[in-house]
Parts: sequence; C-alpha cells; structure tokens
Amino acid sequence: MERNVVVLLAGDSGDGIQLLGGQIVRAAAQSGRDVRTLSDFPAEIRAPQGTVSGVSGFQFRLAADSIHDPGARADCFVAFNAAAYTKYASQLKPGGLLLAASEGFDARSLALAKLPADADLLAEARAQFRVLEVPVKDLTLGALNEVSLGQRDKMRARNMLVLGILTWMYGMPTEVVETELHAVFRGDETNILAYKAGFNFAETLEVQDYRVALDRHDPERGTFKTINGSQAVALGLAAAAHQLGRPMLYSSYPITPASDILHELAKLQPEHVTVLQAEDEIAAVTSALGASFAGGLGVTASSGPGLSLKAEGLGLAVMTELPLVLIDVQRGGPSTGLPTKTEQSDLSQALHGRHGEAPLPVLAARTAADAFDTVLLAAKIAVECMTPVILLSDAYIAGSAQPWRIPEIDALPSITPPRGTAGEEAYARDAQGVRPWVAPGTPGGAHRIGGLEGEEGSGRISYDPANHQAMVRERAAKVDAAARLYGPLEIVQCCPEADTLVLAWGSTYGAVRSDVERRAAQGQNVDYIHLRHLHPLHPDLKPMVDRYRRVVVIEMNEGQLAHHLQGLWARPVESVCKTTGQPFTTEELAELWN
Amino acid sequence: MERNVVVLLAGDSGDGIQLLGGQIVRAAAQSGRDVRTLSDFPAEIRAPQGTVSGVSGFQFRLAADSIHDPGARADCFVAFNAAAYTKYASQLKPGGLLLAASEGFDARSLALAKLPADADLLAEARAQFRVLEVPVKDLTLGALNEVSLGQRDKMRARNMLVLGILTWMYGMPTEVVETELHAVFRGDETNILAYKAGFNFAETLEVQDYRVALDRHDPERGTFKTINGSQAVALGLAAAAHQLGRPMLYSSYPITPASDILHELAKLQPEHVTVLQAEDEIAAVTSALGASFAGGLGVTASSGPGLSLKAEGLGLAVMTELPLVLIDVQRGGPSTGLPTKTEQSDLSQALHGRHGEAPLPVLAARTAADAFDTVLLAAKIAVECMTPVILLSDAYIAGSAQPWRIPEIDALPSITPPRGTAGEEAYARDAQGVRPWVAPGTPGGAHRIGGLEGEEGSGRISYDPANHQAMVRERAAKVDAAARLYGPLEIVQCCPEADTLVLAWGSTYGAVRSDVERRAAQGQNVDYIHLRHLHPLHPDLKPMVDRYRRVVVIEMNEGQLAHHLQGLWARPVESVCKTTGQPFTTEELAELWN
Amino acid sequence: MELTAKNFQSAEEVRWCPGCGDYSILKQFTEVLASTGADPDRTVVVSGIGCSSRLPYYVDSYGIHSLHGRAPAVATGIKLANPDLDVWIITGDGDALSIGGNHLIHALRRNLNVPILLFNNEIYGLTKGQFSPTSREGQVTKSTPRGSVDHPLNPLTLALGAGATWVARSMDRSPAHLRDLLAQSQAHQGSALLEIYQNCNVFHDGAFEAWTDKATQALHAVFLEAGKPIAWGGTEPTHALAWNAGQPEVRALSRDFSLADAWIHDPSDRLKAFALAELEGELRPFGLLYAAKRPVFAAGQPAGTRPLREVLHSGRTWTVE
Amino acid sequence: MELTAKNFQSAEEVRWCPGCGDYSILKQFTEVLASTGADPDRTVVVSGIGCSSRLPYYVDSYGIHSLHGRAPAVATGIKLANPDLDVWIITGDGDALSIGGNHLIHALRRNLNVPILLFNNEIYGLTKGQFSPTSREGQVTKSTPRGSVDHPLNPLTLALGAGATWVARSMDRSPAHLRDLLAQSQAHQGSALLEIYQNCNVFHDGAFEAWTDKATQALHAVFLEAGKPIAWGGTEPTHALAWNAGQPEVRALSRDFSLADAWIHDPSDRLKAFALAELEGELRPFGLLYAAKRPVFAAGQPAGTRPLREVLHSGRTWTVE
Ligand SMILES: Cc1ncc(C[n+]2csc(CCOP(=O)(O)OP(=O)(O)O)c2C)c(N)n1
Ligand SMILES: Cc1ncc(C[n+]2csc(CCOP(=O)(O)OP(=O)(O)O)c2C)c(N)n1
Ligand code: SF4
Ligand code: SF4
Ligand SMILES: [Mg+2]
Ligand SMILES: [Mg+2]
Repeated sequence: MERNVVVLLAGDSGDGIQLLGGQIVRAAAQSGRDVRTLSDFPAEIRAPQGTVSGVSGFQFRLAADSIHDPGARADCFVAFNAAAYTKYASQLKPGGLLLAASEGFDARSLALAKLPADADLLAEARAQFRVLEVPVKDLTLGALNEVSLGQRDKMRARNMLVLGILTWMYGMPTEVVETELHAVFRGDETNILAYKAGFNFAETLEVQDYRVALDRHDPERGTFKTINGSQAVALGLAAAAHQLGRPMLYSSYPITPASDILHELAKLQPEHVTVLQAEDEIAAVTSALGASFAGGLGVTASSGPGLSLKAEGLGLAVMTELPLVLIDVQRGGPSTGLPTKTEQSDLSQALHGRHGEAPLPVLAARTAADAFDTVLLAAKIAVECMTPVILLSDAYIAGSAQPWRIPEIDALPSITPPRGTAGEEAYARDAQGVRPWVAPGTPGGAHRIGGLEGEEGSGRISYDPANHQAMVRERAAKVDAAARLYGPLEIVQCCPEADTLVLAWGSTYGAVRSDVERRAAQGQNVDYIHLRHLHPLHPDLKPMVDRYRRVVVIEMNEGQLAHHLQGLWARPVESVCKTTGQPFTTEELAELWN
Repeated sequence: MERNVVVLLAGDSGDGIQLLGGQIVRAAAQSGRDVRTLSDFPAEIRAPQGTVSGVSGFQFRLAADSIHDPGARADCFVAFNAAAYTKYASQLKPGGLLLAASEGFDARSLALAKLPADADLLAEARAQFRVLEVPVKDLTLGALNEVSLGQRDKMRARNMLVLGILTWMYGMPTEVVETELHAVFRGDETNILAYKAGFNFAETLEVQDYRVALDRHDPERGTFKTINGSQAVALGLAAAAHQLGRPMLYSSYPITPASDILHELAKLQPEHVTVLQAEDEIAAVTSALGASFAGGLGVTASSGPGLSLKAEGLGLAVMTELPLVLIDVQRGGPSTGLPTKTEQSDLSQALHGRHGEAPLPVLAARTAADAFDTVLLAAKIAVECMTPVILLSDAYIAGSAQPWRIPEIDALPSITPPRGTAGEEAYARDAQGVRPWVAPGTPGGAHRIGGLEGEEGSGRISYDPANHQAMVRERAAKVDAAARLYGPLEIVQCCPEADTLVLAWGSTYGAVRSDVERRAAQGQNVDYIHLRHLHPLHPDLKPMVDRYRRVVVIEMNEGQLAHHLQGLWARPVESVCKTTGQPFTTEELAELWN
Repeated sequence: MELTAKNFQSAEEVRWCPGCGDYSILKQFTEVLASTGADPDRTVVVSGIGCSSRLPYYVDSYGIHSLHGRAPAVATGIKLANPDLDVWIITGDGDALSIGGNHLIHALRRNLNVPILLFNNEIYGLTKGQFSPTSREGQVTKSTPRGSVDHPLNPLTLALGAGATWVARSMDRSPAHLRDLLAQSQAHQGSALLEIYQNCNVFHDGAFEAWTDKATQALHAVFLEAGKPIAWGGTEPTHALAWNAGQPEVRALSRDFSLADAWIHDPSDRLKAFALAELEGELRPFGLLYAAKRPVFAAGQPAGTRPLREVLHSGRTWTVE
Repeated sequence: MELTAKNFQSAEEVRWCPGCGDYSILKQFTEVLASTGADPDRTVVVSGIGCSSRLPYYVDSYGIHSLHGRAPAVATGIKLANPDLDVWIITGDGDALSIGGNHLIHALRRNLNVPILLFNNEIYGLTKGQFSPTSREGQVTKSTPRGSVDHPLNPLTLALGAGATWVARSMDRSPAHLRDLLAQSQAHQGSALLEIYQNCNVFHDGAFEAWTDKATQALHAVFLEAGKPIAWGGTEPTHALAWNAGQPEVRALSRDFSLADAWIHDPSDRLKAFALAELEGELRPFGLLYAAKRPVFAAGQPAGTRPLREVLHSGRTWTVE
C-alpha cells in the first residue's frame, strides 16, 4: 500500500483552488492522515481570468505516516484550465495522473492562456502522463440542474465537484467532508450537491483505476484546527498576552506577506491585545516601543523593506532595554524584490542590521505550528530579559496550512516580567543582567530613559568611556544570558556513527528533514540539528558541533548562517544554499550535496 | 634633542582653544614639523562658562620626524581655568609641565567649576608636575593697554598670548606665525599685539627652562593647507564631481558629526555639485538615488542613526544598480549613543544591514588626508561598477586636522561612466558585469527600473526562480569585481621574519602604526596591513594572511571585523578591541596585547 | 513626427484587476502626454509602491518604480540633477499620505516643479485591502473588520496647509475632465497636486459612485471653473454656493438667489480654496481649487560653479618650495 | 499634598545654552504641571531629539527621549497601552516638521489625546545651526551660507490642513500667556498643537523680537481671545482685524471703524482659524486659534476582550478522542 501521495491542484484564481485545498487538508487530518501543503498565488491582485499569470496553485501531500514537507513533484495534477497546465505540467511526475477539466482546454481557454488555437495540450500530455479528462463543467451543471441559479453561480461549485472526486480517490471518509461542508456553507446545498456528484462520479464510473488507498496512522488525540503561519503567529501572540497578563500593542504597517498577521489579530480581538495599523513601519516599531515603555508588550511585524525601516527603532529598544517582539516574515529580496516569494535572506540583517553595538536575540520558526511556540518564546525572552527580540518567519511558513493540536492553556509557558517597583535605579541589573521594568503609573517610580548612553545603574546620560565600555558588554551579556530560557537542544536525526552534521533553520525544516531521513535510510551517516535559536546560539550546540568532521549548513540565501557560524567558530562549514524565491524540495536537496 | 612633544590645551569653550590649536598646527607644519591633533568639544552647544562640562580641549603632537598619532599623555598642559585642570589633569605625564593661567584659578573660577572655595589646585599640582603660573589676563590686558576696547573684548586675545608663548617654547618661526595672523585677522592688530607679548614674555623672562627645541624634518614640497576629515571628504567629492564631469547631488540630513561635510560643501560651492538639505535621511538617500538615475552621481552622508534609516534606500540602489556614495561618519552607538564620540561599530551594519542579498562595496578612510583619496575611490567604484558604495569614516577623523598637500588635478584618478547609449537592454551587463547607465534625456533610451527583481538583460519584472538566483549572484559578482579598481595592497610595516600580522582599519591607523613601529623597534616581529577595502577584500590579502600563524585584528568596537574575517576565512583571528567612544592611544595598545 | 497615445504605451502587459479605475487614468495620461507634445526621451514617471505606482511600467518613457512613499524624494533628486526633464509623480493614498506624508508636504512647500497624481481609492489595493489614511470612519477593511476608527486625512486641505501652489481634484470616470486637469498640472510651474478619485473595484468598489455615476453626479459633484459661479445640478444648474460672511452656503437657485449672486470661483484665493477643499460631505468640488505663482524649487538650488582648483586651494594655504 | 513647580524639577543639570528660550518654557511647564495638579507618577513627557527634546530630562516625571521625529508615534504606543497616563509631547521645528512631519500629521488627524508642544526657533539648535522647515527664505545658516531657498512650512496651517482639533501659538517670553495655553492644551480632549516661539540665542538670535519684545510687541502681536474683537496696539488697541468678504483686513480703529465692527474671534470657526494662521507677515496671532470636539483616538482602539480559549478554538476545529 502507498505510504504517501502528492497532489497538485491548479486553476484560475477565481476557481476556488485554495478553498478546495483547505477542505482536503481538514478532511485528511480528521481521517488520520498527515498532510503538508504549499500554496502559490499570483502576484497580481486579480490577474486577468484564464491567463498564466492568473493561475493559483495548491499542492498537498497526504501520508500514512508523519511527514514534514509537501513533497516535490506531483503524483496527480488536477488542471482546471490550459493556463494551469502550461504553468505546472513540468511539476507532474512522468507517468503521473493528469486530471483535466475538459472545458478548461477549449478554444476560449487556449486563447486566454495565449496558446495557439490549434494546440492540443491533452494529446501532448498523453505522451508523458496518464490523462483523465473529466467534464467538470457538465457534471457540475448536471448536478445542479434543480438549483435555481445562473450558470455562472453554479460554476462556482466546480471545485467542490473535484473535492468529491479526490475524496473518493484517496479514500477519505465522506461523512467527515460532508459535516465540514455543512458547517462551512450553512444551509446552502449547492456545494454539497456538487461534492456528492463528484464523489459518485468517481465511485461509480470512471476513476476506479486511479484510486490510492492510504493507510491511516494512529491519530494524535486532542482538538485540532488547520492553521497557516500567519494564524499561528496571531494565536501565539494572543497566548503571550494572556500569559503576560498585561496590555499588548500589536502595531504594524501592511506589507506582504506579514499583513495576514494584522488581519488575523484584528479579526480575533484577543483579550489584552490592541491592534494598530500605523502610518508607516517606523511608527509601527516606535509605537510598539512606546507601549513597552508604558508597561505593556510592544509587538510589530513586517517583511524585508519594513525590517530595514525598523533598524533605528530596534536600536532604541536595545538602548532603553525595553521588551519588544519583531516578527519578520521574510520574502524575496533585496529591495521590493519578489514580494510573494519566500527566502531566508534577512538573517544577516536581523543579526547585524543596526548601527553601533546592538545585539539582540534572534529566533526562527520552522513551521506554522512551530511559529506558535516560537512566538511565545520570543515574548518570554523579550519580557524576562528586557530586550527586543527578532523572530524570523517567511512567506512559505506564513502561507502553508497544517493541522495543529490546540494546546491546553495550562500547558503554556509562563511569562514573568522583571521586578518593577519604584525606588529602583532605572538600570540596576539583577543577577541575569536584567533592568527593572518600572512603568509610568508606578507610584514614586519617575525616571527618564532614552537613546543616549546611560550611566550604569542609574541610566542617567553618561559619556564616560569606561561606563560606555561596560554598558556595551553588559547589554551583550544580558542577551547571551537569554539562552537560559531555551529548552534542551533538539537533535532531529541522529546516526550513531555520523561524522557529518546538517544544520538548517526556519522553513527549510520539512525538506531538509525528509532529505536527511532519506539519506539515513540509504545508509548515509548524517546527523541533523534544526536551529531555532540563531542568536545567542544554544549553549550545547558548539560542543555538539565539535564532534563532527563535517558540518553542512542548508539555507535559502547565499550562505548567511554559514558565514555567521564560521565567524563565531572560526572553523569551516559547508554552505548549501539557493536564492530562488522557492522553498527547497527534497529532490533538489538530494542533488545539491553529497 | 627631543624628537617629539605632546601638548594639551584646555579651557572654556569661549576661550578660543580650537582656534589656538589651529594656528599652532599651521605654524608647525610650515616650519617643517609633523603634527597630529585631537579635539575634544563639550557635547553641549554652549555649556555654562567655566564649568567642567564646558571645557574644550585640543591636543597636538609636534615631531621632528613623521608621526601618525596625536600621542597619549601630554608633556605640557596649558590649563586656562580650574575646570580645564579638573577635567584633564590626569592626562599630564607625572613631572610634565603645567602652564596655568593664574586668573583661571581664582575664587570665581573655582566656584564655576563647582570646587570648594578653599581648593588650592596649583599647590596640589606642584606635588606631581612642574607648574608655571602665567598671569595671562594681566599680560593680555597690559599688551592691549593702548587698544580702545572693553576688557571683555581684550580678553578674547588671551589665546593669542598663549600662542606667543608656545611659539617660542617650541622654537617655531615667529615670521610664519605672524604672517598667518595678519592674514587671518586682516587689519586687526589686537591679536597680534597679544601674540607678540606672549612671545616676548617667554623669550625674555620666565619660560627659558621649558624650551624644547625640535629638529625639523625635511619638508615635503608643494602647496599645503590643514584639513580635517570633514573638509577632506568635501574636497574629495568636489574632485570626484570634476573627474566625472557630470552633476553631483550631495543630499543629506544634518547629524553630528557628519553635518560638517554639508557645511563645507555648501560653503565651497564646487562646480557640478548641488547641495540639498533633505527633510530626513530617507529623503536624503532616495533623492541622491534619483540624481543617479538622472545621470548624475548621488552622494549622501550621515552618522549612526542616519545609516540605519538609509538601509531601505541602499537596497533600492543595489537592485536598480545605480551608483551612489554613502559616507557614514561613525559615532558612539547604539541608538543616539554618544553623538560626539568616535567608534567603529557600524561596520557590521555597513556590510550586512539591508534585507535580502544586497552586497555592496565598503571602504574605510584612515586619516583626514586619506579620506580625500578614499572618497575618490568610492566615487570611482560607484560609477564604474554601477553600485552603491559605503565609505566609513568616524568622529575622530572628521574632527582631527592635519597638514595636507593639495594634489595636482592632473594626478587625480579618472572616473569613467559605463556606456549609456540608447537601444541597450537596461541590464545587459558588460564583461565586468556592469549594466549601462542610460540616463533620462538619452534619445531612444526609454526604460523602466525599480525595486522588483528584474529579468536578466532586459530588467523587466521577473519572478522566475532561475533568473532570481542568477541575478543575485551577478550582483554579488559585480561587487566582487570592484577589486579591480583597487591599487596594490599596501603593507604598512614589514619584518622579514614576522609570524604575527596586525590588521586594522579606519581611524585606528595612527595609533596602531605607532604601536607596531614601537614593537618592531623593540624587536617584536609583527607585520601590519591597514585595510582600506572592507568589502570586497583586497584580492592579495588572503594569500598574505595565510603566511602568518597569528593574526591580530584591532578595532574600536566589539570585534566586528574579526567576526567578519573569520566568517570569510574560517580561521581564527585574535580580536583586540574596545568600545569606549575614545580613540586608541599607543600606550593603551601596548598593554592590550602581546 | 506627432506622437499619439499609442506611442506612450509600453510593451509591458498591464496587470491591474479587470475593471480597475487605474486603466482609465493610464489612458488619459498617455493621451495627455501625446496631446501636450511630451518628449518620451525627456519624460520621467516616478512612483512609489502600490497598484497605482505600477503605472510607470506601462508608459513608454523613462520611469522608476521606487520605494513605498518615497517618490517625491526620488523626483527631487532627478529634478536637481537635470531640471530639464519632465518629471511626473504617480502615487496612491497610502503611498502619498501614509508612509510618504512627510516627503509629500516637503515637495509641496518647496514647490518642486512636478505634477503629483494622487490616485485616491481610499484603500490599500496592492496589499489586498487594508484601510488607508483616506478611508472613511467605519469603513470595513481587512485590518478593520469592525470599521475604521481613524479620522481620514483630506489630501486637499493637507496640501493647502503645507503651502501647495496648485491643488485640484478629478476622477477616473470623467476622461475629458481628467485630461484637462492632467494637462493643467503639467503646465503649472511648481508642485501640482492632483487628487484623482479612483475606483478599486476589488476592495472598495463604488466608493465614489455618488460623484462619478451619471445618475447622481449632478447632485453631488461641483465642477469648478475659474471666473464662473460655483453651481451644479445638471446642464441647467439647480444649486449654487454662496460665500456668506466667510462661510460657504448651499443655496437653491431661485428668483431670490440667481447665478449672479453665487460665489464666483477664484482659484487664486487660498482661503476660499480651503473652504472648498473642506467640503467633505456629499457635496464635493472637482477641478482646480487653487493655483498660485511661487519660485520653483530646483531653480533655487543651482549647482556650484567654483572651479576645482580654486576649491582645493580655498582657505589658508602655504607653499614649500 | 500640593506639589509645587519645584517638585517637578529633576536633579539633572540643565544644559541649554545660557539665555536660551527653552529655560522659560521649562519653567512655565513645571509651573503648569503643579498648578493643574498633575500627578508625577502618571505624567509622561515624550520627546524626539533636539535641544528642545532634552526637556524630559529636566522634569521629574516619567520621560522618554526617543528618536528624532518619532515622539508622536512613541506617544501613540504609550497612550494605547495605558490611556490613563497624562502624556505630553515635546518637539522642535526640525523634529516635528522635518523628519517627523508624517507622524505629526497622523497624530493630529487621529486626534491622539496629547498636547504637542512645538518649540519653534526656526533653526536646528542641537546640530549647531542648519536651517529648519520653519527657517525663512534667505536665512543664512550653516547649511545655507547664501541664504535658504526653501519656502517655510507654517506649522499652524499644516496642523489645520491635517485635521487638528486644537491649534494655538504662544512664546517663551510671555510666561503668563504661555502658562495659560499650556494649561488649555492639557485640558483639551485630543491632539493640541501648541507652537511656541522660542529664541535660540546662539544660532538665530532675535528671530521673534518683533513679537516678543515689549517695544514692538504691541505693533505686531495679536493676542486672541474667544468672543473678543481681534485687536492690538497696546492697552488701548489702535488696530483691529475686519473680516471683509471672507478675507482678513487690517483696520485702524477710528470713528468709522470701532471695536464693535471688528472681527470677533471664534475659535470654533475653522476657516477663520486658517485665515489667522495664514498671517505670516509682521502681524501674527497668539493664543488659541482653533478648538473643536472630535472623538479621541485611544478611545476608539480598545484592547480585545475575547478570552484566550475562545480565540484558540475559533474557526473550524475537530476533535480526536
Ligand atoms: C516599506 C514598505 N512598506 C510596505 C509596503 C507594502 N505596500 C505596498 S503598496 C502599499 C499600499 C498601497 O496603497 P496605495 O498607495 O493606496 O496604492 P493602491 O494599491 O491603493 O493603488 C503597501 C502598504 C512596501 N512595499 N514597502
Ligand atoms: C535620525 C537622526 N537624524 C538626525 C539627527 C541629528 N539631529 C539631532 S537634533 C536635530 C535637529 C534639531 O532641530 P529641532 O527639532 O528644531 O530642535 P532644536 O535643537 O532646535 O530645539 C538633528 C538634525 C538625529 N539625532 N537622528
Ligand atoms: S486591487 Fe483595486 S486598485 Fe489594485 S488593481 Fe485591483 S481594482 Fe485596481
Ligand atoms: S543651541 Fe539654541 S536652542 Fe539649543 S540650547 Fe543653545 S540657544 Fe537653546
Ligand atoms: Mg490606494
Ligand atoms: Mg529648532
């Protein structure tokens, strides 16, 4: 029996591809399969219908066992139209199944896709793939015969017809899907009729040969939902505000792909959380800092250009030693770059992108679900160490949905602000080097802070050379001490005799993990540590690393982490990297190093 | 005979200390001595008179041979008042000469300096130093007996009286000084009378014992003037505009210590150069870029906070592949930091402080005079490689004056813009990877550029993964190729059998050079390379470095260059650094490593 | 050779949403370039970031799609390096008024010699529908699911307050009016702020219907003409404004109050322009509200002229022979 | 216990130049804190960077000396996190109008509930004398040795144009007037922009002498009072403004034109406030030009209230048992 299958859905952005994908994820997850996804939107808001630039894609991988990436090339490709086929045909494995919606390959569709009127795409396809043409339009209209809607409106249910086919093909429980559909569409039967028609079509007639029964794995218990990275961050912030029990100001300026966090929080309205759409990124970070000065937790998020604009504000946060969380949802750079694509090329800037000696903790989330936990850790460090923290996410994490077990509130980590009673010197450090947090409103606590160098202890302006030297080192030491709040160093993969260690960080997790597991399965002795803590590094990392002859660092940039690690360790590491705006696939990694 | 002497002048900011220092530098230089200086202003615009925070200091070192730093502790300290003494007494060598202006130690002066009324500073001083009290006020008023001015105005000539004393003490030619004074004060005899009185006082009476005759070195021929780093940058830009023969826009927003470049250029009005005081740093860098797009050379300058704000603009310059020169006059950081102090802590940001993969050349000036040449190189690289370039200077270079031989215009390096005729693809690279510079106004050259990733060659928007990867690497390669414009790698100090190499950069040059020369003189085998090119490194550097067992990297930060070099070379280097806001002294360096 | 609008259309595929108001603005813009005899070699279109700011790609002239909010600063540099160029700024309500507010007011006060076309759709289009500084109180957007609480900025009063020398408003749906104002903005010596109501049919559809729709336009849109009474209501106006003790007053035209009694529009009157700009309710003015003469910026900032030798040798020098 | 001005003076040594107008402003500020019964524990003074922006150090309350131009944004965050705090913004003409122009106009349009004290000395003091956005055409400064070519921004018209709800002007040299306006600014619900003419005796000495000097003040300074005729000229006014067909007109008081005929100041009239703000010549208004009621910002942005459990479980969930 198959252990996993990769399916790619693509059609016009108006075809409801992402919605269809979302339904499949939920159905799969509820039926005990693991699932990972990858979305690909057009860069345009509304590209002209039927054109190649208007194609929206959704890939998912369904598996019997637990998996970590959405897979590389597809076993099955559902093409809603000629443009979709043109864009993604090369993604389908030779011999794979092409499920083509007949009407999407008619003359009009060819014209919209700027293809010659006589192009016979499906004939060409048959040379490489198994092709199953499905008259999606006719089936849909047929199913909705009784419904009193215009043809245009009926056609919106096409995606549900396909859902029905796929539900049957991958042996997912139709009861689950139907319950979902009832819940989503409330009373409206149109979509459910189309779904059932698709399911029946598949079962009774045509697609018997293509059925892939997947084993179910033993599902984890609990209450679940699907979340993407943006939602995970929003929920993580809500949880952090709850754990802190103080006001949180989420202040940000819209930018793709970070804005979805703003939308989520504005929609969710979690307790303690105020949402501000600031006039620009500088206002976003400085108003967040104002909130922190006032005794709340300031949070801001952005992507590339916005990170650049926040450099000065971060420096003030470093100097005033106030908590702040900055989430950078990385995208293709430099400059405006490739705003809808993914990349890990802001790492160096996160580490070094402020004038003066201005170190701060830098963390990275690996998946959507992991972003929830990492946001909580970032908030904990910010508050408990009184420091700004940068959390790196990226467009890939932000947009990929995965099933997530909703945690128990009791199990969330605590967030304990440092002492904040009056009468303390503004900068008197505790044993961990942390200054007190005496918020305005605290009786007798009046004091002034600012961006000028402060005298040790009192925080009063000081240009004294020895004081400056001491303060520079104390601020750095305080940041280094943040590592006390890390959990144990997690070794993802471990071979007893490995002399090669793979290091990666952020959203490459799924692909790298699959690649490493494949290598291990093939007898290559590699260990793997996926870094969540980019600064300071986990204290146990260096001793671990010293045990390996060879260290391979994998990332989606031109080797930024590799450069940084060499800088710290003064030992060679091998850099395996690419900067294409696309996530790594396991296939690609297999070829990139040996 | 003495080979060199270090003198410290200090008094109230109203006492004309800097002017006095300036006169001495010119007199010394014209009489064949080498001289290096160090100024220390109060951070306040006008601190209250007579207070410690209002003290202005000027240190100079006069030498028979060529020297590179202003010396560490002083042989002679001229204290104009009690506050100055309080601030700087510890800078005078034990047994050194304290030249005290009597009236500056009276009851009123003690009160202004917040000292007890019964403090007898000079009595205390006699325990450690040779003390010469000079009734500067009485002598000045006496000399100006005949002049019809109020006492207050007469007292402004006090500094010239001291100039007379020092001129005599250090055997500088009084003709030179007098010619200078005539030129500076035009018809006004007041200052010259005071000067002569000082000279005569010294010669005829009191200071015979303290005379230090310094040999003269054989002076370089040519026409000279004294310049500080700000003036050098302004002149360098004027020269660059001349060599380029196109408009230059110098656009900046005031900030200490970078603003003096703005003032100089506004005053000088060099041909081709337009000066714009922009509304903020973001406007400064983006308007400079606009000028570059329009076919001129955009130049901007700032210090710490301004560098942070320009990150996004620099990224656009990287992406649009337009020339741009950014001068960062570093000061104490992070945040507002220590605005009047010096530091080298913006290096990491200059190298890495932009989102996405956005490499650009980074150069550093070592002295005021060197800043002139380095600015020219920066402009040459910017134009000939079509790239933004960062030039690092610092507060120390900006403020220290030194004699400078005015170069012949014929001897200046050429600056040749890349081809710019119409019909070329906007991004078609030449053999060096440089794109054409087709400025608006060029017939038939219409094209569009921007911050989105461009298609190789045409520059049209492209999200293609392979294209993005290629463009990222081509932009980096183009920057790496800038090294072709470097001169030969200069080895400052070379011992035949050295196994230790010292690397330093920027304004530490004088102190490090003196320290290395001292070590060499004492038999320690050290070589020394002072880096002008921080990115890309000089191609000959790595092969050189490989010859040494030990590499010591000296800098005024927490080891930023050391980290970067380890990152590049994956070999250990020793970091010798401090972050105090003060330049290194040779004495200090002697103790910092061995 | 006479150029036509076609000559100003670039080969780049236009990628706005079908139905977007930007199409009409682009069309009128290229037509005005052609009709005013613009030279494509000397025309530079500068924009920030936003749907609107994509416009330069579609115009066959020089163009730079710069950074969000920074087009006025980029344009300032271009004009200073080469004042002979015809520079246009294309911007949106977010680009110009949110992140770019500072550069906008400084360009206006300096009187940089550039038309500034502000495409106001009361929304962030490109980032998919958050509220902008011109969004209305209560407007439901992606970032304000419960309605915006921010009080909107009025681009016209802001411009007047910043010392703008030319302030006007037009709309995507009135091509002739828009062309006329575009041509005027280009002719003005100095910063010309032209607000253009632009429909974003995806995220804030119909925002300006009251003024752009044939059915309601006559009731709500007041088309200003210098020297003419300020009146509206159809081909035969039914209403006019009176300037009553220093306040605008809406009057029905009648025997008691004829066009002769109405407020005569005088674009040189700054205060009255402010009064018109303040009409933020159902009644809104279109056309040129204000125009004044003031020296333009670039002219006041000439490049230096001192020869390099003189510059290098300036100040106190000495010579060793 | 009643606090006095002394209780609001911090121990920090005041480091402005001797003779600087900032001293008087600081003094009046602490006196107003005392007289209005401010609570030092709930008072927060927020500033940017500049000589003026050093003020928070000298006030014994909470204070943050933030970044150049960013005080309004910092204050916004403070107010959102804790609307109960009494927040003041201290800024300069460079801080507020050059680098900080964008945050200023957005604070004003949102009506953030904070007084904004703009110390206008028409120069950059802290950076030693470059021109600022309020410097005059032709003003010689370090960066304009041949005189500035920039047309100055008028902070009051800018504020009105941005939708400010409270706009006033005072001066360092009229302590009682300044104290009165400071107290009023604090009492206003919303953003209160108070421009304070402040003499920088080092880099732009005497800039405001015409209005601050006893000898000339009566001739040039018009002190506004609500409900009173707009008149000046000494204890017995000699001149007054008339509101003539919607334009201000200077009239000598005479039998033909008495105080009863003069323009009566009405701070609720926005258009007239704009007319007053536009007086940029020798005659300048002081006092409250404009005040209006509009909901304040912080109140419209309440923190969310949904319990965490509900938030975590929002949307489609499923349970595996
Ligand atoms: C520094 C920066 N911040 C944010 C963005 C994201 N962004 C791009 S366009 C835009 C707003 C566009 O709104 P508007 O100017 O009104 O243009 P429209 O799309 O409505 O025409 C934003 C926030 C960006 N590109 N750069
Ligand atoms: C980002 C940044 N840019 C520039 C500066 C330098 N700077 C400090 S204060 C100032 C201007 C001050 O002018 P103003 O606001 O009028 O205050 P004043 O000193 O006149 O009271 C400038 C340019 C800075 N500190 N930070
Ligand atoms: S999102 Fe709105 S403004 Fe942008 S292209 Fe689409 S319709 Fe036009
Ligand atoms: S420079 Fe001017 S504004 Fe600053 S403290 Fe001195 S006098 Fe006051
Ligand atoms: Mg918009
Ligand atoms: Mg000022």
